[in-house]
Parts: sequence; structure tokens; C-alpha cells
Amino acid sequence: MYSRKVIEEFTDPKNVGVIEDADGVGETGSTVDGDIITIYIKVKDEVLEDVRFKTFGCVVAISTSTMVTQLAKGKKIDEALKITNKDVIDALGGLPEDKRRCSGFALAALHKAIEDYKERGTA
Amino acid sequence: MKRIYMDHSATTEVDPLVLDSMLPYFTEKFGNASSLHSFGQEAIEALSAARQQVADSIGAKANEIIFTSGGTESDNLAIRGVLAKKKNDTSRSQHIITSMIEHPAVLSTCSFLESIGYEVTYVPVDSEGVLDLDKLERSVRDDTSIISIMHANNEIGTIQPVKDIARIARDKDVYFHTDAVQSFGKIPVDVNEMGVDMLSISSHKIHGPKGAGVLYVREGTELEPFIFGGGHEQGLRPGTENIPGIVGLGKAMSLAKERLGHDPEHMLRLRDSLIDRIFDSLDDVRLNGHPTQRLPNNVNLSFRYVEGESLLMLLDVKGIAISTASACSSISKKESHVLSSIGLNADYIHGTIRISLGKDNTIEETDHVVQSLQESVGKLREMSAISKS
Amino acid sequence: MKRIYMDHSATTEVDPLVLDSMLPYFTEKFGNASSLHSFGQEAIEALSAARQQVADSIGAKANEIIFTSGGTESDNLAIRGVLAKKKNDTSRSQHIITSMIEHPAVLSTCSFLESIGYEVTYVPVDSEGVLDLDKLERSVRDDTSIISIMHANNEIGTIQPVKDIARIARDKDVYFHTDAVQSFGKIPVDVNEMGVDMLSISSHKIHGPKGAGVLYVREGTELEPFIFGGGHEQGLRPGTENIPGIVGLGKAMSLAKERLGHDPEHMLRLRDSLIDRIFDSLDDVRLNGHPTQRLPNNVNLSFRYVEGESLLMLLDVKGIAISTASACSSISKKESHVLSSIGLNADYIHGTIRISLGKDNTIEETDHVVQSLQESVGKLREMSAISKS
Ligand SMILES: Cc1ncc(COP(=O)(O)O)c(C=O)c1O
Ligand SMILES: Cc1ncc(COP(=O)(O)O)c(C=O)c1O
Ligand code: FES
Ligand code: FES
Repeated sequence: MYSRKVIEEFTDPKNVGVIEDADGVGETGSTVDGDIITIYIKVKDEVLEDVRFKTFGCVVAISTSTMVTQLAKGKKIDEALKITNKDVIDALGGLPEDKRRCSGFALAALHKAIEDYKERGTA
Repeated sequence: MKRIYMDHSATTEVDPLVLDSMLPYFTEKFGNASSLHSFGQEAIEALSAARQQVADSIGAKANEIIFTSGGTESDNLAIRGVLAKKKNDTSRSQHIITSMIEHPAVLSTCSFLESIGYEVTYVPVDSEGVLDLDKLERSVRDDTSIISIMHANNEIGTIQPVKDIARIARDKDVYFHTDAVQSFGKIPVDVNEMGVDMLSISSHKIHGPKGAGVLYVREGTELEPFIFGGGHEQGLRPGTENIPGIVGLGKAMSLAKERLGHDPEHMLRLRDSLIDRIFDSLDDVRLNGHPTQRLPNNVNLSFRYVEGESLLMLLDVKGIAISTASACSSISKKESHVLSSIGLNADYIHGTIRISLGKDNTIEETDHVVQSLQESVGKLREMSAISKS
Repeated sequence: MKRIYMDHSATTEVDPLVLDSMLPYFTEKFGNASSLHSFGQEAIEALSAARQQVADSIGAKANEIIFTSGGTESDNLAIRGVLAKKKNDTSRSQHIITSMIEHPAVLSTCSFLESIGYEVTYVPVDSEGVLDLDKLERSVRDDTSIISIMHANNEIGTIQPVKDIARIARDKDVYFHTDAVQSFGKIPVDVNEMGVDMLSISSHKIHGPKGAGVLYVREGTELEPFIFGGGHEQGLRPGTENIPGIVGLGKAMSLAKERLGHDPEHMLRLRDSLIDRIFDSLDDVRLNGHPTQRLPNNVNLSFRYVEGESLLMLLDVKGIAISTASACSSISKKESHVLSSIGLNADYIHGTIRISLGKDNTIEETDHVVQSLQESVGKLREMSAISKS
């Protein structure tokens, strides 16, 4: 049901953790749905120098979280914002149809983290 | 990698003795039991022998055994069969009583019946999954046709007080059906001891082949079929009989009955040792279901800060097969109706797994499971956005 | 005594290749297709592969295949599924059209539907069993939901003009279901060529295992289940899938499709030679059904002054297995509704037998059958109180 790549990323996730002095933090989901994803970013010269995640959720929630951090890390903010849900799914070698709904949460958390960073800048 | 299967409530391996008993009926004795010639007679003999085996293993008579395609069909036939028979007796046909924690085979049947005008009372259970007998008794009405309450729950393993339910049903002159799909082979199932009018069994849950099931129907219980065709199975289940499947089912039930003095005890030891060691090695764990009034092979645990499917997959990678809620619902990530019925908090519900033991599981396998659980839960909790800091 | 089996319309021997394909799914790959772990994935893969095999052998798409427990259930699901879906659209739900010579799986379903308020038109057939297309066309009403006409008859082997029926159904915007239980593997069955919306197949009639069947449902055809439970088979057929049975069914259909260029021709040669030689050796015989528009394996004969069951038993003693009317009705000695529908006289009806050939029958076996028939019919006629003096 899950691609080999999904299982690989899920069992050996990269960029797990909290950035204590993060420049932006984004969270999606709720305990009621059973999925919470938090993404932390560290920004230098408009580049995502570090991206980390903490996720409570299913296989899709965890594997998309780690994939989003990997795709975003090292990218400029405006490039990172261009990452699409399809990019994430493709990088994971596809996701089961009935699980696609969950696949957007991690990307949404990244967007929120970037928003948070921008708000802090203007504050 | 040697795999460890601990999902016996989802389905079981066919016993080699069962498969052996079936083999002649695919290629040598392949007749249709409706045929008058010698091939047909061989099929009839096999059918009768299996019927007797099934009857003997639940204390019934051979003519009280109806063969079906599985547990789902048996549940449908029991409930709808009674209602169909009473459909012209409007004073006794409008109301059905069941519990909130039944299998979808019963619950979906009930919602269908509601959609066509019947009324259904879903009796609640307590926090350990035991039916509220008072509420049950008070919910019986003059127009109640049937009470359908499972013998043991497929998710949390809680065993219901069926004898008390049977007494209430008998007092009020209402039919009582029980779904014994999970209990048969694990605890004693005797239709007269239990006092039930109808009882469902599924072959593939007890080391028999998939595609066969039983509905026990007490003599005198009036039913109508809900599938129509030729007049097989006393007119209650048309269609050419699945002889190899039925032969396998008969053999599987005989074996399970014979081994009742041994297998459940073995599973119980594994179960309690598993539970003890998991509680010793991990915090924030909950055992769902009744502590003692539970199936000897059921371990249902909630791990806080962990999501069930993720835990299942990490264990799968280590070669361990368990389930999240019931196998039926694990594809759609809908919250388990059983876990919400026992009032479990959402943060526990999502972290629930079911380990269901089989007669061939070993203590070494449980060692491996305890260790893998410790590792996997630890790993997921480290990753979790909501673990305690 | 070497036995000769010529009752392939009742049931067939499982092909050794089919049994081989099934065996791993009893004991090694025994998972439940709803489980997320590796055992479950093996089951899902087997299920998908079988679904593709089935689809390929009737020119359908995989998502148009619903697995059932057999032909009876497929017929029930087709007719009742359509009606259940349309139940709120009263303008299009009151009327069903079928023929007078359908299998009990269709006819009993229709009488049940009549008992709950639906109207059914039973279109007659001519003396060779061919449907009256004019009458069919004229019987379509505004509130007709479904036409269910079998592809080939199980007793007399007559093949219906399904393409013409499909054209009428399409013109009138009514669903068309056909029971292809007897035709698949004997004549080409392609759902698009035929233009059907639904089509039933039964595994055990085509050298597959008992306990499995198919309902083909054309994409866009709206159905509701009539058995309730977990959401298996696109919500149309709940219950743990019978994986070994389904794998065997897939293999059996693939094999039958592959051999379509060979097996039917062989059976046809045996059939015609049998018919010719029986007519040469016995008087007062009738061939029932259409002379050419008939299944290549069906020989339905009436012997005057002879009673069918007696003839069957005399042949059985000689090791030859045939049937009287259809296997389904041979236990109850009710007059065949098919034979009365073609207008056969009572003195012929009672002396009717069906010989249904299989791919492995040989010309030597037919020699033996011709000779045995001659002896047995002769013997019974000598005994008969009503033979011509
Ligand atoms: C309690 C209970 N009832 C009914 C069923 C349905 O049985 P089957 O899968 O044989 O249709 C199951 C298994 O899924 C079950 O656990
Ligand atoms: C034409 C026809 N339809 C349906 C059936 C029923 O199939 P099954 O025995 O698999 O339920 C049969 C066989 O008995 C048949 O010959
Ligand atoms: S993120 Fe919700 S089910 Fe996966
Ligand atoms: S004498 Fe036997 S059926 Fe009538």
C-alpha cells in the first residue's frame, strides 16, 4: 500500500526535532483529528538554513513531514513557497488515494512557519 | 526475516489438518450436493458429517446448523431473517435491540433497518466494555423482535454476560442472537448453556478457510432467508454449497473444541505476561477492555503521544503483524466506535493497537514484541509534537 | 469402476492448476486484505491480481468486478442492488422484466420482490427456449428498472440473443443484467460485445472452487449492497474476502478464456456425436432446446415411457453421472419450469435428462454412455406401464 520510499522515510526520518531559537514556527492539525505537525525554521539571508519537525500522526503525516523539511532546507524562502503538494507526493514515490487528504498538512505547517517568520520581521 | 503474526482476530492461518480434510473435495469428491448420482452423494455425506461436527462443537443438533459464506452473512441472516418472518405481525416487528460496540456486520445491518423504518436501541457499555444489563432490560418493548449482542468484542476482547441477556430475552419472549465470531475456540460456546436462539461463527477466525460461516438457529426459531434461489440449507441459504469450505469449517470447529482445554490457557499466559511486561517497560499506557472478563488472546493497548498506524508500520518493518482498531476499519482512519463507546479520550484513541494471540505464538515471540514495542513507542514519542516535554 | 462424469452444468472438478494457485493462500499468505501489515498486503496483491484476471477474461475493467460467494448471490445483488438504489425514485423502480426460464436465483428473487410490492413481467420463450424479443420490447414500461435475462439456460442450453436484448434495454434506458453462469467458458463472453450492464459468473461451474462468484458491474451503474457490514468490495459486498477462493476463480477464468479456442470445439464434437448416436439407437426421443443456438456442452433429452430419476439411477449404477432437470430442483420432484415453458408434453417432461459435457470427457466415454442409455432406456421401457405395447 505504501511505496518503498514512504516506508524508508517513515522509518528513518531526517530533521526530527525542535529548533530552540527558531525564526518561525508553524503548526497544523489537532489532537481530535489525531495529527499534529509542528515545523521550525531557522532563516539566514532569506535562506532556510535549518528546517525541523515534530509530528504526532500516521505514516503519511510523518513521511510528508520529513520530506517537506528535506525539500525546503537550503532553499530561499520564495522558492520554498513554490513547493507543491504534488512535489512532496512525487518525492515520496506516490501516496495511496485515500491518504492524500493528510498529505497537505506538513506543507501547510511549513507555510505557517514562514508566515510566522515574516510577521516577526515586520513586528 | 521470520515474521511474527499476532493479528488472529483479523484472520488465522488454516490448520494443516483442516487443509488436508478439504483437499479431496476440490478434485476427487467434487460433486454438487443437490445431485442424485454418486458424486452428489459424496458431497451430501461430507455436508452431513461437517454439520454434525459443527453441531457437536457447540452443543446443538445437526438440523439447527445453517451454513453461510461467513460471519457477516450469518449476522445479516439472523437479524433480517427474524424480522422478515414477523413482517406481517406488526405488533412484534418494529424494534431491535443491540449494543453500541457490535461489529459492523450487525451495526450496518441495523442502520439499514432504521433506514427502512425499523427502530433500533443501541445499549451502552461501561468503561470496560461491559453491557449495561439494566438499560438492556428497560429497553425491551412490546414490539421488540430480537436482541443481538455479541459474545465477545473483536477490538477490546470484553466478554458479555450472555447468560443474563438470554434470561432477559426469554422472560420477555424476544429472540436472542449472539455473534460468537471472536469467542468460539477461546472460551466455551455451548448454545444451551448460553441460552441463545441464534449464534454466528466465522470459519477463518478459527483456523478454518475463508468463505464459510455458520448460523446456529434453535429449533422452532422462525426465520426467512434474505438471499433467494434454490432451496438449500432448509430454504434459508440458497446457492451451491461450498463443500470444501464447509468440510474445513467442520474440521476447524472440531479441533478448536478438542483443544479448548489447552490452547486458551496457553494464550492467556502469553497475554498476561505481555501486558505485565509492557506496563513495566513503558509509561502512559492503558489497557482497554475488562481486565479479567476478556478473551484470553486479546491485548488492546493505548499509548499516549503515539499514533496507532505509525506504530503498526514500525512493528511491521520489524516483522510483527498486529492491528490498529479492528481490521475492518483500519483502511479508513475513522475513529473506532468501540473505543469512543467506552469513553476513551481522543489522545488515547489514536494511539491504540490490538495484539491478538494465536495458539501457535510462543513466549520467545512475545519477548521480541515487548522489546520492539519499547523501541518503536520510544522512537515515535521522540518524534511526537505532543509528547510531554 | 471408472466413473464417467457428465454433469458439468451442476458443478465441475477444480482444475489442478487452479488448486495449485490457491494453496499458498490457505497456510502461507493467509492475511486479511483489510490488514495494513505485510500479511494483509499479500492478500491485497492476490485480490488485485485475481480482479485483473477476471476483468481481462470478460473484457471489463478491474474496478467493475465485485467478488461474491457464488452465482446465486451475484444474481441477487444485481437485481436487488439496482432496485435498492432507485427505491426513492418511485417513477423508475416498480417494474422488473425477466424470462420464464431463468434460474431459481433470479426467479425466487423476483417472487420475493413481488411479495413486497414490485411488479415482474415474465417474458415467454418459444418451443426451443428462445426469448420472444417482441414481447420483451413491448413489456418495457416507464417504471421498468431492470431487465434480467440469462445468457444461456442451465437445463436446455439455449443461448439467448443478448445483443438484441441489450439494444432494447439501451434504447429504453433500462439496466440489463445477464446470468452467464452457464455460458462463460463455453461461448465468448465479452461485456462490451454483449452490451450488458451487469453479468453473473459462478466459479464452481468453470473448474474453479465452490464458494466464489463474480458480479460484473459496468462503470456508472448505480447499485446498493444487500448484505451489510464492513465496506469491502466498493461497499457492495461486505465480509472478509475469500482470498483462496477468489485466487482460484481468477485462475479458472483465465484458463477458460485461454482455452476458448479449443475446449468448446471438443465439447461440441462430443455433443453432436452423442445426439446423433442416441437418436440412431433409440426411438421416441426428443432433443429439447435449440438445435444450434445452444451451449456446446448441453444435451437435454426426453425419453418417452421412461421416468428421469429412474434413468439417472440406472446410469449411476453403471458409473455414469448425469442429471434430470437442473441439479437444484432434482431433490424436490417438481416439474421443471423450463420444460413446461417450452411447452413440452407431460409424458416427455418426466423422462428428461441432461447430459452436460466437460473439457476432459472423451469420445470413449460417450461410447459407453450411448450404450448404457440404450440398455437402461430399454430396460425401463420394458418395465413401464405406459410404453407402447
Ligand atoms: C465480531 C465479528 N463479527 C463478524 C465478523 C465478520 O466475519 P466475516 O469476516 O467472516 O464476514 C467479524 C470479523 O471481521 C468479527 O470480528
Ligand atoms: C444459470 C445459473 N445461474 C445461477 C446459478 C447459481 O450459482 P451458484 O450455485 O454458484 O449459486 C446456477 C447454478 O446452479 C445456474 O446454472
Ligand atoms: S495525517 Fe491524518 S490520517 Fe494521516
Ligand atoms: S412415485 Fe416417486 S416421485 Fe412419484
